[in-house]
Parts: sequence; structure tokens; C-alpha cells
Amino acid sequence: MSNGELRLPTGGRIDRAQPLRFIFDGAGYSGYAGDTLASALLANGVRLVGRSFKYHRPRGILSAGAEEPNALVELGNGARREPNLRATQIELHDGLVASSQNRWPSLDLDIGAINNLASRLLPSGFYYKTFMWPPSFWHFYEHFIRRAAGMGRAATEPDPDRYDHRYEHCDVLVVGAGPAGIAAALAAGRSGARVVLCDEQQEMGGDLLASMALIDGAPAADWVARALGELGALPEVRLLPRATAFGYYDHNAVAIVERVADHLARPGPGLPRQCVWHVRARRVVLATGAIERPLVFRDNDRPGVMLANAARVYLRRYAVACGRRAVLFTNNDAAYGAALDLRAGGMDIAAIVDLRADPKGQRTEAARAQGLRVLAGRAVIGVQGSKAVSGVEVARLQDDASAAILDREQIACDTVLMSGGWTPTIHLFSQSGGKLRFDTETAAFVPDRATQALRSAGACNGATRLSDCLAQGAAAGAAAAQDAGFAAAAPPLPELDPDLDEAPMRHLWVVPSDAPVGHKGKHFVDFQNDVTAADIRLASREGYRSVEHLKRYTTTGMGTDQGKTSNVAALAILAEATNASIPQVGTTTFRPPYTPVTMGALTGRTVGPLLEPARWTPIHRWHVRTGAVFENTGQWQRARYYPMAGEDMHAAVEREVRAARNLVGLFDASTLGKIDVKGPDSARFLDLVYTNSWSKLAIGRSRYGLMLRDDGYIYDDGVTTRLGPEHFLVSTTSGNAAPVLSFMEDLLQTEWPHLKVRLTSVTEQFAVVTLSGPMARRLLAELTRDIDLSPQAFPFMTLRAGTVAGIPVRVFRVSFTGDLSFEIQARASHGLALWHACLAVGEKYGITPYGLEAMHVLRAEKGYIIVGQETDGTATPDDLGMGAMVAHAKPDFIGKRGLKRAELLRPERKQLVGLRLADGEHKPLPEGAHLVNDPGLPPPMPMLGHVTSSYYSPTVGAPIALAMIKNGRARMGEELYAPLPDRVVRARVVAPCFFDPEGKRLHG
Amino acid sequence: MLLIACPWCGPRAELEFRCGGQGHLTRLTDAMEVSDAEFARYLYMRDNPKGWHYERWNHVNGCRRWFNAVRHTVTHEFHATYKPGEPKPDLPRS
Amino acid sequence: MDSKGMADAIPRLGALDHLGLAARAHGEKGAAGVRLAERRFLAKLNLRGDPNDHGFMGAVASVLDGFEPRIIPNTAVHTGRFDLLWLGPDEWLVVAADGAEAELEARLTAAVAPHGGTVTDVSESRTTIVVSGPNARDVLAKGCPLDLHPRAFAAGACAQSLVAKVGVILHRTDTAAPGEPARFELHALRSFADYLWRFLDDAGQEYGVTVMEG
Amino acid sequence: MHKTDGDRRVTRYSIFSLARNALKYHEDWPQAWRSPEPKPSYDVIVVGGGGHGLATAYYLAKEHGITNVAVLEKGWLGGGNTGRNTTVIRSNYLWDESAHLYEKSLKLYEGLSQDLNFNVMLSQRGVVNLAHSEHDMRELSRRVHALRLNGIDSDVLSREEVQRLIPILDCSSGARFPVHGASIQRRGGVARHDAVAWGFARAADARGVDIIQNCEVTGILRDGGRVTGVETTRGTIRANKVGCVVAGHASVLAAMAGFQLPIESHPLQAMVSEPIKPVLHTVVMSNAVHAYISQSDKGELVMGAGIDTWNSYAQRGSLFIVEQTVGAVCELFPLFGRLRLMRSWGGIVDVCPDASPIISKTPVEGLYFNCGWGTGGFKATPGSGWVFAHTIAQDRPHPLNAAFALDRFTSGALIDEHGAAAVAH
Ligand SMILES: Cc1cc2nc3c(=O)[nH]c(=O)nc-3n(C[C@H](O)[C@H](O)[C@H](O)COP(=O)(O)OP(=O)(O)OC[C@H]3O[C@@H](n4cnc5c(N)ncnc54)[C@H](O)[C@@H]3O)c2cc1C
Ligand SMILES: NC(=O)c1ccc[n+]([C@@H]2O[C@H](COP(=O)([O-])OP(=O)(O)OC[C@H]3O[C@@H](n4cnc5c(N)ncnc54)[C@H](O)[C@@H]3O)[C@@H](O)[C@H]2O)c1
Ligand SMILES: Cc1cc2nc3c(=O)[nH]c(=O)nc-3n(C[C@H](O)[C@H](O)[C@H](O)COP(=O)(O)O)c2cc1C
Ligand SMILES: [Zn+2]
Repeated sequence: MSNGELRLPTGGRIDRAQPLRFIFDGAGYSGYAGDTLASALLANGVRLVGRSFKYHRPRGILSAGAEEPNALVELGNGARREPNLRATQIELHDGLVASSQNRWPSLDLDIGAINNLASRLLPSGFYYKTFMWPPSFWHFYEHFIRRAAGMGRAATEPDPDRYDHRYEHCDVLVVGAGPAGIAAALAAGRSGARVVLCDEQQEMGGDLLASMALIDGAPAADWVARALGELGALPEVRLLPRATAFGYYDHNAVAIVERVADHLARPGPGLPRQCVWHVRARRVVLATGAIERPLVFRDNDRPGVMLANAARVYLRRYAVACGRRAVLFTNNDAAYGAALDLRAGGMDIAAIVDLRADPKGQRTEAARAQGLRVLAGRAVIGVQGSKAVSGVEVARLQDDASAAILDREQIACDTVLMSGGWTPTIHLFSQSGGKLRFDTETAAFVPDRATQALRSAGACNGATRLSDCLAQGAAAGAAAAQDAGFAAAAPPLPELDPDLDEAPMRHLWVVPSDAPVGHKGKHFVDFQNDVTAADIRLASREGYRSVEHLKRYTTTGMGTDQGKTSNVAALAILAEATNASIPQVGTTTFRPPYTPVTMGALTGRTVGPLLEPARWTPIHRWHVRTGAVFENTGQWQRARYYPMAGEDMHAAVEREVRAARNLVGLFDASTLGKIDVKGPDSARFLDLVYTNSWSKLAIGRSRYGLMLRDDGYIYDDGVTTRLGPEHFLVSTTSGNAAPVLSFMEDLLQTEWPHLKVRLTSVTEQFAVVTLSGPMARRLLAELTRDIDLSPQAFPFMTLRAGTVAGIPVRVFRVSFTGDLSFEIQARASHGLALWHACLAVGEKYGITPYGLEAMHVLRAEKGYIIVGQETDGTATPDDLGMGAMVAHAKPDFIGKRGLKRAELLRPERKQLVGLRLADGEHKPLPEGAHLVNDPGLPPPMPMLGHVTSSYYSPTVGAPIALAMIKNGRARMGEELYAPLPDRVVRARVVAPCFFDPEGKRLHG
Repeated sequence: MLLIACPWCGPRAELEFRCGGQGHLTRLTDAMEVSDAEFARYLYMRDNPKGWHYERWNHVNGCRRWFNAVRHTVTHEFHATYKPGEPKPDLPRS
Repeated sequence: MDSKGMADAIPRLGALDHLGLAARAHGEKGAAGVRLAERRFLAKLNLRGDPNDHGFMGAVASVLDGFEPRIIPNTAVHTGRFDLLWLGPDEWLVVAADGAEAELEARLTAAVAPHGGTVTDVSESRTTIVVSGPNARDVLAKGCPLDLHPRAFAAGACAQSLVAKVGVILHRTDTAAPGEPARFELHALRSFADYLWRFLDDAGQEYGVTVMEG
Repeated sequence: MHKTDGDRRVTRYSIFSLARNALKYHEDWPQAWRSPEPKPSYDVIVVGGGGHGLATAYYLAKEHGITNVAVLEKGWLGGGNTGRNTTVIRSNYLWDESAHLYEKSLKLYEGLSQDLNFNVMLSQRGVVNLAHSEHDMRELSRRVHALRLNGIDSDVLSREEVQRLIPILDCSSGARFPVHGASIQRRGGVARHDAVAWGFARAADARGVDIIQNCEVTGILRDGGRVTGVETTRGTIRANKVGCVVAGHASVLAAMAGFQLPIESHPLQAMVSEPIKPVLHTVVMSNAVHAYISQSDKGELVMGAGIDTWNSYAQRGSLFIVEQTVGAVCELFPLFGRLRLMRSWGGIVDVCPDASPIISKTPVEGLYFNCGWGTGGFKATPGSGWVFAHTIAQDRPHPLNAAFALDRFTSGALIDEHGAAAVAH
């Protein structure tokens, strides 16, 4: 067929003034603005658009909407390649590039189609039954199975587009903008309520856009336009086209994905590609319509077999005839309307094959009256043609619908339009927790009892007539607004054509053919996952009778369409096979998303640099300029070391450590947590949360504290200083700043509300600069006039306030390096100035900034622990040699009882020790290495413990390590072994302090 | 995506809160007297009903206050949220 | 610690100084839908006390131009010189001009301490980002789960919540006068301010972003 | 070829039986398991027809000769967490007790398809745990060293090695959480979750076990301190030994027997993308960025998340957990941004304070509990069944599960595996 041949000369909602070019599988085509890729392909006579998942059968376009199982294409190239998109939902834009998938070398000639020939060996679950021998060969088989996996291909480069999230609150959310949804939005919107109306299609109107109905005497689409105009003008109403509600969560939270820019050939600057709206609605109206069901007959998957209503949509909305000559195959009245529409649009209707023996009713009569050939009590028992339909075989059904071999007739056609009834779109209702009811007449699950504040209206609620849809919508919209506190009323119904009566449907879930089902050809139920009626019967025969087993064994409904067209038929066939009713069988669970949502949109804007806040200290700028190498510690980015030209980490760290030991080092300690504790009961409170005692701590003095959890294990540590009689400053580890505050707040608010204590985080109020090393005092003396730095006037573990370099500060004489240290606390905005001042004056003293790594070495030399490194949530104070810090005499403190449990008192617990390596070992042990008594034993080896910290110590001139070792303190001098992957290292247990054990430097 | 009514700030998104597990648990005042088994019960044994649950929440990204709630662990419905110190509300039927 | 005196001569570094906002700042509003500004170094005090204690409430009023702290959640008082934001049932944030903190802390402490109140200087802990312009609400909605619609968040409202991954104290500071666009002050912890700014700047691109003087 | 035993007919699965049945249009396959009516009493009742319960029944029959066993399942077998987990299998746990238990399980997995005559598609494609900081590296190294000395395969990978192994992973230093390195357990991987349940069910059934679906236990009958049977929606069933393996519902069952457990039930979510051609050939986990991911043999990316912090018995959770997980995955694999999420779901996991399971006798004589596997018990399915069968049959724990008894909460000898369990799996 040549291009454009099936496009009707007039009509449709496309913009003929805007022709667009696009490419499919390398060939150029044209379409119009307003087309979908599917409508444009159909207009160009393209039928074969894809290959099925398992058997690689040729497939065409089945539907006109979100339910499409077949026409999946890849869009774009390279970084923007996107697989598995439904051609029926892709809005055409100029220059669009699409291609078919899951075929090789080409769509037309696909080697994978061999699977179709071998399909007898590949029934449901075949892989569970084979590929087991020889045992080691699964990997080999899997290699081939994986090759066949998947449909489209992922992009090859990072996604260059941006996505957004947005929170929205409204009184009434209406999902679906067909007649029901629009009527609901009008009723609610007019009351002044905040209303959001969303629809997944580019154009709102739902079924009315393809309808021949007259409303108020004019085409239905005119009513739509008028209503949307009114809604658009209401200030509190938000219209969201191209927006799919994909998830219904607790407490009326509905997630909607809006395709903001996908339809634009050249999106505007700053525009996100897609946006996920997190809507919190006081009330929700679901007006999501219904999906037409296919019929299950032999080879019902041939390109050219379509849903009847889809053909109508293509004709009316896109002015495309889906073919030239169609056979309609139906079990209900709706197809008759479609047939008349299609004929009016110029399609040749060869026949209407109706499963019902004696269809009566106004619609049938009308069709007959217009000369359509109606073949009642008959069925399409097979489809001819492979890559395109060339005809059908029709036969009369036996009374018991067994095998149909009477009155066989071939009818030539290029299109088969099937109509198996309607499935209400209850996905969101069901996700919300709503209970379903099975309606036998229409063989459909419909909403029964809602468990959230929502209402259903229109076809998704089981309504079929336009009048009912409009009335239900208006009533639901008004009631929803009333519930939200607005004076709303349902507007009167517009004037409509009189309703036609409808004859009952006939449910024949598997249409027989001239051979037993499964013996010849295939009766597809789930087109996307290639599940046939025979597969379902096989599964039930093998005992997979729960609908959930059926689903998982056959993969029915597990494709990208999530079974939108296959669900009911699968249940019904299972019900028949197990002699159960459909409601007894039940449905599988509806889960978000309603249709697949890009992972980019779910991620939103917080990717890359916005993934997680990077927290910087007030001195960060200097670290950056100096070329520091940074380390992530939680959200903080801290300087790890400051390499000079040509230095690697080891060289830099060694230099920094030596300087801090021999001269003076400068360290940015701003990240330590700081909690301001005020109130008359502050000391009592601290007595309760720390193991040690605070009541007697003098004002201006500091003390190191250990904090346990109730179970007795160490939670945090830090130095706390008494600033006043009722005022303390607690410091916490950097990583625990927020959790510790919250832990303390919890206790205060819920356990001890009688204590008069107030906690405020002041972590960020202050920058902290540490001067450490023998020259620290001389250096600082040059910067301050108002603080007497002499050891007598300013002893270890005390605090002085004053100025340094003219900056108001608090100076703490605490030390984490084991050397003479001053921790200077200034207002955050003064931090950098303070740092610069220290550097400037310190030059002559050889001041050297040191980073986190050197700090770790310095403290390890001294044997100071780091919570989270020496401890792992299973260490007690005694394990760390800090048993003396536990004031057992206190009547209570957090962890007191926990410490008394058998496990925590057990001898043989791991204890903190130091390790020195055998002579000649220059490389530090890897942190995490385990120690054993006898490295000669085969695994599993009894292990004694592990290395928690390990460094090369410039001060000692050799590697040192801290370790937690079973009964470690009793092992002083023992030789242990660390078996590493490449060698065994011998280590001697020593005290966990390698530098100045008497503390002369500290107190000096 | 729960909507949680902080007794002070009003209904807010779940994102602002952290759940603190079973409510109305009080620290043992006589911890040193109780047996290991009783202490273990206090530390680790938790109500975990399928149905209404007394629990505590912290409005971490809000007023930082702890409060109590009665929530259904199947429907996730909140029956009540209330301030610490206020009495345990009765459970709704069902 | 006294921040007065000599310290005035010390260069101060603001939380967002590295972004060079001053250089980017425009006087005029232009066509941009979103206007962003930083107000550096506002004085901020955390005030705690019992709102049922008349003595405490009176003591606060005696210092803050006669205004008592709000007991209605999610609301703020603007006295002309001070903003007094409700943070919790016994907690408020007092916001005042740069440099006011030391004296204010001393005066407030003296007034409330006898009534069991406490005051803590947190001026440096947080900086303040101002979001205004016709699309101010839109850009905030991209990260903040609060309902900022005027019906739900009236002029003068304040709340603590999140914007993207940052905890903020959010204060609507416009007066809802006709024609006056919405204006929000976001007090965020200093080390999160960079992230918050970048997020707002990025999210605002769709509407156009102008940087304003603080 | 057909073995008949009452109404039990078993066909051995193989390529030959498949071909033979193909000739008959597959109309002759027997049921994989029967659906018998419950008998009035059994030697052992196993409550819970998930993988662990079915494995318990299978090993009771196979290893201990106890075949008069019923598995009672309130819904459909395998419909609990077994049917909704992300199928990651590994044994790289920190503490000796766990390492040995999970390793036993992995060893059983390695011969499971043949043992059960049901292909569970164990795919030992390697499990990679990423480290994004020095702290991560240290933790990971501790675990690797311990594992090696325990005789369990485990290696540390450098950043370059990680990049070579997983080319599409963003290992650039500019990443917000740059990859520092990783550990790998090459024998780790995935298996087909449903097949594990079905395979155990079929094999247990073949040995005479009654698998009774749609049978909810509503009460636990006791006489003095002894269990005597259970009350169910299908009547009373007697047994002197009852093993409860009900995952998220453990507390509910314990309440029926009159005691509490140190367990809370939380929703844990997982999700799959649309199927795509294979691009990811190992399992990748990241605690810091907080997600883990593998690609199934059908082509979907299978992704896992963290738990919702609140207790729940609803198999659903909050969207922001899904968003956070997907965001983490896109951060690690920036080219996945245009792939689409096809389905998300939740399970109810039973979480212990130390992130380790309970496989134990209880205060009630003859009543045994196997629970607390939380976010990571699929990998333990055969091993858990194996030791639990032993515990029930012998009325005392096997050395492999002795440390996992309830009394550890009293003594304080917890087995803290938060590090190894971390981001839920
Ligand atoms: C999303 C998710 C991802 C996970 N990912 C992994 C992973 O990657 N790797 C891993 O190792 N583990 C993972 N897990 C954990 C793993 O799934 C579980 O630990 C494991 O499957 C538990 O198996 P089970 O047989 O004990 O429980 P289940 O499979 O839950 O079986 C328990 C059964 O008990 C039944 N039951 C409950 N109450 C009653 C009653 N009163 N009467 C009768 N029957 C009852 C239930 O219906 C259920 O079928 C994951 C879990 C989830 C939810
Ligand atoms: N038997 C029947 O049920 C039947 C048969 C044929 C025609 N109709 C006609 O169909 C119309 C039904 O009206 P209606 O308003 O109930 O449905 P509709 O089909 O007209 O509108 C539903 C709308 O909801 C949208 N939608 C569905 N799911 C969505 C989601 N998750 N997010 C966003 N949008 C979503 C669809 O795009 C569609 O526009 C009536 O005109 C009726 O006569 C009904
Ligand atoms: C490893 C794994 C892979 C899955 N793959 C798919 C899939 O390809 N398609 C699908 O629809 N669901 C898939 N699911 C999800 C199931 O459909 C289902 O959601 C899950 O088993 C939980 O059950 P429920 O949703 O019925 O409660 C998968 C689940 C698991 C555990
Ligand atoms: Zn609050």
C-alpha cells in the first residue's frame, strides 16, 4: 500500500495544516499533528509493527490506547533510546524516529520465529522441567535463555533529560476526562472547590472524541470543548492532559505522571521531560472508562485483527481506515454501532459474525436494516494470513459450542474487528483497597465498596450508556465537593439521543476451531506474553489452580500491559477448567503503576548533584582551594588530606602527622555535633543519658562521656563542657549529631517530661578549629591577649572564653591527638577568618593543616577509639577498656541494666588491644583483617577478632593497629596471625596506646 | 503515603515523620530488680498486632515532638493521634 | 561570646557566598517567574517557654515590642522589628536584623529566665533564602509537601517541613494585598543552604529565575 | 515411568518427558502436587506454605523419615514473601553463626534442582556489594576477611575491577557517592523464587506430605504446656508437633500460643522494570545509595528497597520508598532513566532487633518457630528448612541453628547482622 492511502480525505481531529515526517524501521512516512504513531502507521498502511515475546509471531496494532499489548516500539537513539513504548500512545512529532524490537535481522524476516515452530516444546513452565542435567550446565543453558530475554533495548548512555516531582493538594481529584470525568469536574469545579482533572491522553474527552452521539443537539465533541472551556476558566480548577494517574496510595494520595515535553520536537528551556505529581486529594472521583476485550479464537493475533472500538477511534479521531474490508466478530451489541460508524467512514464491512444465536435489539436491527450481513450463532474459527490477515474462516457453532465444523465459510478480508465486551478500568479503584463485585451479565468486575474517600463514575463503574456516564459523573463530582465542604450540586443532564436498548452478551471464552484447542494454531489470551488458552488449561491440569499460580506459571498478565486486555478471559478459562465460577477464581492483584512509568520520572529532580545534600563546613572553601582530597562521611564532605605536589596519600598523611606531632597542626573539626543543654535539671539529665557523672563537674570544665543504648552497648561518645550552673554544651560524633539529639529529645519528651531541660542543636552555629602539637600554645599566644594559656591558668579539660585574632571564641583544652591541643570555637561566619589567622601566624611555627586521615592516625597512635570503627554496636565500655567510666553507683542511667546481662559479662569477650607487626612488616594490616592462633588450620578457622584501625605510624616508625580480640587484655605479648589472601602476617598483642602513655604531652 | 495528624501541627505528609514503634512503653524504673527475662521482654518483645496498634511517632521534620497514635496495621487508617501523657483512647470496634 | 566590638571588623563568610550571588543579583524583577535571594546573617534566637505561663508570655512581650508569642500552630507574628515564628508547643524562632542577636539574647534571657524560659542564639545555624515572584508557589511545590495554597497557608503562616531533602522553617511573609505576589522566607541550616539554593534555582528554570538582593 | 501412589502420580521432569508430552499436546501431565482434604491428625503440622515451610516438610520426610506431615497454608502456596522477593542468594554474612547457616543453604541450593527434579534456575552470576566510602570499605573488608577464614568465597574488588565487571555502572569519581570498591561473592546469585516453592511442594508431596492450601490456622491448641494441634478455617487438626513458619505473621501465631516475639512486621517493597535485552549480568547492591538490582532471565530489572518504618500487615508500602529506590538505581546506572517501572509490590517482613532469624523451640512444648528472616530469608530457604526439620524431628536444635534460639534475647547474645543485611534483601 502506498503512503497515506488509508487516510480519509476529511474528518478526524488531526491538523491537516501541520504535516509531520517520521521514520519507522528506517523508512520515512508522514502523518499529521494530532496523530499517534499508531494512527500514522495505520494511515500509511503499515500493519506489521512488532514480534511477540516468546514465539516471535508477527504482530500488528490491536488497540488505540493504554491497553496495547502488541505494538511496542523503541523510540529514539543513543542516550535517548526508549524501549517498549506503545505506538498507540506516542504522540507524533516532526522528526520522530521509531523502530520495531525483538526481531533479528529484521521485522519481516525474524530468525527468532523458529521458536514458533518449536513451540510445542515450549509450553508454559517448560524451563522448570528441563535444563537440569548435567547439574553444572544451567549456566550454559541460561546463556541462551538470556539471549532471548527482553523486548527492547536500554539506552547506551546516561539519560540526558531532566524530570520533576511536584506536590499538589486539592479538594477533588478527577481521574479520566471522558463524559463522566468532565461532568464530575464541572459539578465540583463550579462550587469553588479546588479540582484537578487529569487524563492520560493528549486530548481530553475520552470516548466522546470518537462518538457519533449528539449532546444538546450538537456533536459530542462540541460539548467537550465547551465544558473544557468553562473548566479552564475556573481559577481553582487545574486541567492536566497527558497525565496518567498511575498509583493510588494510602490516605488518598494519588500519583500522576505528566508527559510534559515528550510530544514536543523541541522542548522549551528548563522544561522537564516528565513530572510526577504527588496529589493529596480530600476526595477522588475515578472516571477511567472501560477497555474493550478481545475474543479468544485461533490465530487471533494476526496483524489486522483489532478491537472493534479501536477501529472506530482511528476512524473518527484520526480519519484513518484500519483496512479496506473488515469482518466484525462480536458477542455483544456494541460492535454493531462500530460497524455502522465504520461503514459510514467508507470501510467495507464484509460481515458481522455474532456468537449469539439470535441477537435482537435496536442496534442489531439498525445494522440489518442498513444491509449489513449478520452471521448469527457463528464464530470465526480461524484467521488466514501470517504477516497480515487475508481472510477468516467462519463456521456455525454447535449448540454446546464444542467443535465448530458446520457451515464453514471463508470470507476474504484484511481486517478482523473483535468485540468481546468491556472491562471496566478498575485498576486505581482496586489499588486503593476497594472491594470488587463480579457482574455476571457483563462478565466484569466492577467497584463495590470503596475503602478510601473515592467514588467511581461512568464506564469504570459498569455504566454503558452515555446518559448514565454523565449522570454518574455529575453526581459523584457534586458529592465529592460537598464532602470537602462546598455547596455543590449536580448540573442537569444535557439533552441526549434516546438510549438504545441492549441485548445480552454471550460469553464464550474460548472459541472452538476445527481441532482441539492447542492442537492446531494458537488461541491467544495474553498477546504480549504469548499465553494461549491451551497454556492456561495445561497450568490448571498441573495443579496451578490458584489464579496467582496460573499467572506466575504461565506469565499471563505479567507483560508491560499488565494484562489489560487478557485478564478476564484468563480468569474465565481457568474457572471453566477448574469448575469454578469467575468470582471464586478471583482476580490477581492490581498494582502500581497503571501503565509503566519512566524511572527518570520516579526519580525526579534529585539526581546527580541534587541526589543528596553535600554538607560543607564554614572552612570548606579553603580546603577546596588548597586542593584537599575529600571524603564523604554521611552527608558531610570532609578534607581527608592535603597533598602537596607529587605527594600520594601516604606521603601527605605522613607529613601531616609528623607536623602535628612535632610542630603544630591545624584541623577543621566543625562537623562534630553540638547540643546546647539548658535548664535546672540539665546535670540530672546528663547523668541519666551518660554512663559517667556530671553533677559535680565544675563550671568551665570538660569531661569525656560515653553514651549507651538501653541494651548496654556503646551508642556515642564525646566531650561535654559545663558552661554554667544550668548550662552544658554536649558534643557528639559527626555522624550521630542528629540521631543523638533525637534520642535525647525522645527521652525528655516521653520518659522524663518532668525534667526541666531544653535541647537545641548548635552544631552549625559554630566553626571549630583545632590547633594541636607542641607549638600550639606559642602560636595561640600570639593571637590572643585575653586568655592566659599557661598550663596552670588553663589546664587540660577546661574552657576559656575570649578572643583569638580579634574573633570572639571559646577555647577548649581537649585533645583527640594525644598532644597539647586547643579547640577553638567561633561563630560559623568567622570560621574562615579564624583559620586564616592561625595559618598566617603559624607559618613560622611550621603550621600544617591535617585532614581526617592524619587525625585518624594521630588518635590511633594514642589509642583513642572512634565510635563506629572500634565499636560496631556490640561493644561495651569494658570491652574498650573504659569500664572505669561507668558510674555503677548512679541509681540509673541508660544502659545500666543492659550491662548486667550474661552476654555482656561473659569472659572471653572481645577487648580492645593494640597490635605491632613482626619485624620487617612495613605494610599496615588491612582494616577488617581477622586474627587467629593457628593459621595452619583449614577453614572454617576459629577467629579471635579483627583489626578495627590500622595505619602506618610515622611517630612509631612502623605499622600499628587497634583490634578487638577475644580476651585481648589477657593476651598481652601473645603472637597472633592474620591470614590474608596473599600471605600470613604475624602480630604481637600490645596495649592500645603507642604514644605518650603517661599523657605528658596532653597535659603539658 | 500516610497523612498523619500531628497533634500540634495538623495533618502533614508522612515524609515529615518517623515511626517510633510501639507506644505507651515506659522505661523500667526497677530495671535493676527485674530478671533477665523480664528485662528482655522490655527491651525486645513488642506488640505487633494485625489490627489496631498503639504506636508512637516523631514529627522529625516538623515540630520535633513525639506523640502517640492508634493506627490499623492492615488498612493503615489512623483512629487517633494524641499528645504524650494523654490517656490511651479506646480502640474502635472492628 | 560577644559578637560586638572588635569582631565587627572581621570578615564574615555567609553560607552562600561561594555562589557569588551579589554579582548575579538584579535590582529589577524582570520577566522571571521566580525570584531568589539570600538574607545573610539575620539574627535568630530559639526561644523556649511555657505558653500557659502568663509571666513568660508577658516577659517575651516586654522585650518584643509588646507582642506575645503565638500559641496558634503554624502562625507567626510580625512586630515591625521582629518576626516571631511558632515552631512547636513551647518553642519559637525570633528573627531580627543582623547584629541584634547578642543584645536581644541577653534581654530576652533576662526577661524569661525567671519564668523558666530559655533562649539560644542560632543566628549562624541557619541562613535565609527568600523565594518570591509569580511562580514562587510552583517552585516550592516541586520540593515541599505542604499545601501552600492561600486557602491553606495564609499570609503570615509558618511551618517546618522539607524542601527536597532539606529541613526548612517556611514563613509566608507577603501580606496577600491585591497584586502582591507570594513571598516565602526559608530558614535552612547553613550547611544545607547550598543544596537548597541549587535545587530552587534548578527547579525554577522552567519559569525563569532572577537573583535578587537579599 | 509413572509412579502411582494412591492418587499420587509423579512424572520425572526431563527433556525426554517434555518431548514425550509434546507429542500428546501436553494433555497428560500429572498434577505437580495433590490438594488433599486435611486428615484429623498428623505427626507434624507445618504452618505456612512458603518456601521455608515447604522445605521443612520436605526435609522432615527426606532426612528424618517423617512423612505424616501437613503443610497448612492460608492462601496459595508460595504466596507470601517467597512469591514476592527479589531472589538474591548469597552467604556473605559477617558473624560465624550466620555465615555457616547461610552457607549450608547455599550448598543445598547448588544441588537443589537435581534433588527436587525441578529446575529452580539457580544462577550463580555473582553478588557485588558496593562500597562508597572508606567506612564502607572497612566494613566490607572485615566481612570478606571473616568469610574467607570461614571457607566462604569472597573477594574485594577495586574500583577498576568493578568497572570492568559492570561497565554500565557509574564508577566516575564525580558521582555524589563515588564507588570506592566492592566485595563480590561469585557463588552468589539469584534463583527463580516460585520454582523454589513449587519444587519443594512437588517433592514433598511425592514423599507423602499433605499440602493444604486455603487453610488458615486460627488457633493453637494446647494442653497444659504442650501443643496438641491447631484450629483452622477447615477444622481442627491434631498434632503433637507444630512448626510455625509464617514469616510476617509470626507475631499473630505467637499470640495464639500466648507469647510475644521480638518481631515487628513491616512492608518491604520490590519492583520490576519492563523487560529489556540483557544489560546487567550480576547482582549489584549498594547500602549507601540504598538499592539493589539484578536482571531476570526474562529481562526485567528486579529492584529492591528498604522497609517502611511502620508496622503493617498490608502488602503495600509508600511511593516515596519506590521513588527513592528507583532514584538510587538511576544514580548507579544513569542510562536506566528512560527505562520504565512496570510493577511494584510489597511483602510483610518479620524483622528481629538483630536482623537475624529465630529458629527455636518455644515456651510451649512441641511448638517450634522459624521466623525473623525479615528482608533476607529467601537465600536461606533450603538451609532453614533443613535445620528446622532437624529441630522438630529431634526436639533440639542442630548445631547450625543453636545460636538462633529465642533465649539469645534474654542472654543478650544477639547476632547483629544489620551490616550484612542492610538495604533489605
Ligand atoms: C520485597 C521483598 C524482597 C525480598 N528479597 C529477598 C532477597 O532478595 N533475598 C532473600 O534472601 N530474601 C529476600 N526477601 C525475604 C524472603 O522473601 C523471606 O525471608 C522468605 O521468603 C521467607 O520465606 P517463608 O517461607 O518463611 O515465608 P512466606 O513465603 O511468607 O511464607 C509464610 C506463609 O505463611 C502463611 N501463613 C501466615 N499466617 C498463616 C496462618 N495463620 N495459617 C496458615 N498459613 C499462614 C502465609 O500465607 C505465607 O504463605 C525479600 C522479601 C520481600 C518481601
Ligand atoms: N459498554 C461500555 O462500557 C461502553 C461501550 C462503548 C462506549 N461506551 C461509552 O464510553 C463512554 C464512557 O465514558 P467514561 O467517561 O466513563 O469513559 P471514557 O472512556 O470516555 O473516558 C475515560 C478517560 O479516562 C482516561 N483514563 C483512564 N485511565 C486513566 C488514568 N489512570 N489516568 C488518567 N486518565 C485515565 C482515558 O484516557 C479516557 O480519556 C460513554 O460515552 C459510553 O457510552 C461505553
Ligand atoms: C523476582 C520477581 C520478578 C517479577 N517479575 C514480574 C514481571 O515480569 N511482570 C509482572 O507483572 N510482575 C512481576 N513480578 C511481580 C508479581 O507480579 C507480583 O507483583 C508479586 O509476585 C507480588 O504479588 P502480588 O502483586 O500479587 O501481591 C515479579 C516478582 C518477582 C518476585
Ligand atoms: Zn508537629
